[in-house]
Amino acid sequence: MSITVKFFAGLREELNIDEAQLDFVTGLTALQVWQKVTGQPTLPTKTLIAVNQEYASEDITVNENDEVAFFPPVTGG
Amino acid sequence: MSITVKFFAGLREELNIDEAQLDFVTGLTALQVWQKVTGQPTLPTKTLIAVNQEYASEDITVNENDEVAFFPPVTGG
Amino acid sequence: MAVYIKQSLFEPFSEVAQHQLQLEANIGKGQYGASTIFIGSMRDFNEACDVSAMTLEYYPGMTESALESIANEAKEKWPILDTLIVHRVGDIQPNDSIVLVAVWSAHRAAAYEANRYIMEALKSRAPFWKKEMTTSGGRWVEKNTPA
Amino acid sequence: MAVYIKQSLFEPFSEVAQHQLQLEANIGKGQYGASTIFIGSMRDFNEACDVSAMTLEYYPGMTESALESIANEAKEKWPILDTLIVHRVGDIQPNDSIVLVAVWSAHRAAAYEANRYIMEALKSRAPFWKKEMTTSGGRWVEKNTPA
Repeated sequence: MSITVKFFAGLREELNIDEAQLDFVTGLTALQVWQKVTGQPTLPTKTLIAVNQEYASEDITVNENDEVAFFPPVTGG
Repeated sequence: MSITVKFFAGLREELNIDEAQLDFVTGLTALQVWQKVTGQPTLPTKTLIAVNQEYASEDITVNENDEVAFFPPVTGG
Repeated sequence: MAVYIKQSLFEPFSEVAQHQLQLEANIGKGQYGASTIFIGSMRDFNEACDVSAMTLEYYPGMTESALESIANEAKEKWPILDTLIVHRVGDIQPNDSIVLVAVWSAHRAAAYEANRYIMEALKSRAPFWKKEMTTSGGRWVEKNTPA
Repeated sequence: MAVYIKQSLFEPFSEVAQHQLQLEANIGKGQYGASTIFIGSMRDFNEACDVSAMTLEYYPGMTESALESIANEAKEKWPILDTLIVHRVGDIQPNDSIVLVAVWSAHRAAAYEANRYIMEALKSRAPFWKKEMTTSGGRWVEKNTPA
């Protein structure tokens, strides 16, 4: 029972974390996932969050086995 | 000293004229060119006129050696 | 900037690829970041209204200069690097390509907007006339669809 | 409707031609009257700011589903017959194609508008990140140009 946490692009490089596993706790929000994995109290400005590969806000509650991702503004195309 | 008169598409088929030569007369308008060549007093609704391959109105005065064309609305593309 | 009137079937992708090679030879590679291509082709209306083929008439000389004027207008209105316009004339079968408009620019907005501008101007001003061949004979298309 | 992530150089015209053959096999020839193609490629900024190459990162899984959602939205908003989205990832050289969007429809307005919609949505929502390689190292592109 865990949560997979992913980081991409500049955020991945700054934190030097690609992917982490976090023990699941009931009622955990995306922001709390960020805090637990990075040790930082807030998300950098403009950071985007995806839960199970869909955009979400930092106050969303995550479920066990969810995949939570954090990344900077997208720059494709 | 003459004027070349051209007809295209439906107009060419209705009149059964592809191209005609008309003697040049000073002060001739595009409408008068139409009248002399076709024998009809007015242009069919929506007929377009080009003088020397540029769009023009029926009251434009033509010059010797001009090319005057009459055709229906365009339907390319 | 090029304008071609084609009397027979043309292959739009190879026309664009060929023109792009010339463009790269002229201005260098990596100069454009965006290109847009529009291809209009003949639809097959067989079942709906018996149109089996089409003939496209044009005004040699005026048609080419009208298309060149339209391309020049687009170049004045938007920061574009190059344009290619190809238009088919003569006897056309269903699925044949009729018109190709390609625009190259540094950024996408100009490429999209100039391409659409050229197509709308072509539809309203370039001297081409379509005649549809049906089982009961030919009929001239009376006006263009607005979009 | 297809979405492809390409790890190496792709040739946009052959991608479109190949997809179009499949489309014709599926829905019959002569069904579409309009197609639009957008190609975004890497510009060569060498002289201006020393960018010699680029790396494109993506989020495997989410990127594909974001592109599929965008294509579906376009299909709900406009009467289009098919779409193709191809996006390059990994190491990219100047002049390489980065993105290809193709839309097929009966009439031109839908093909133009849906194509632009897909590109704007892709730029704002699809998880891709560009890192430019300069003589002084790599730098992440901070935000996309609006158009």
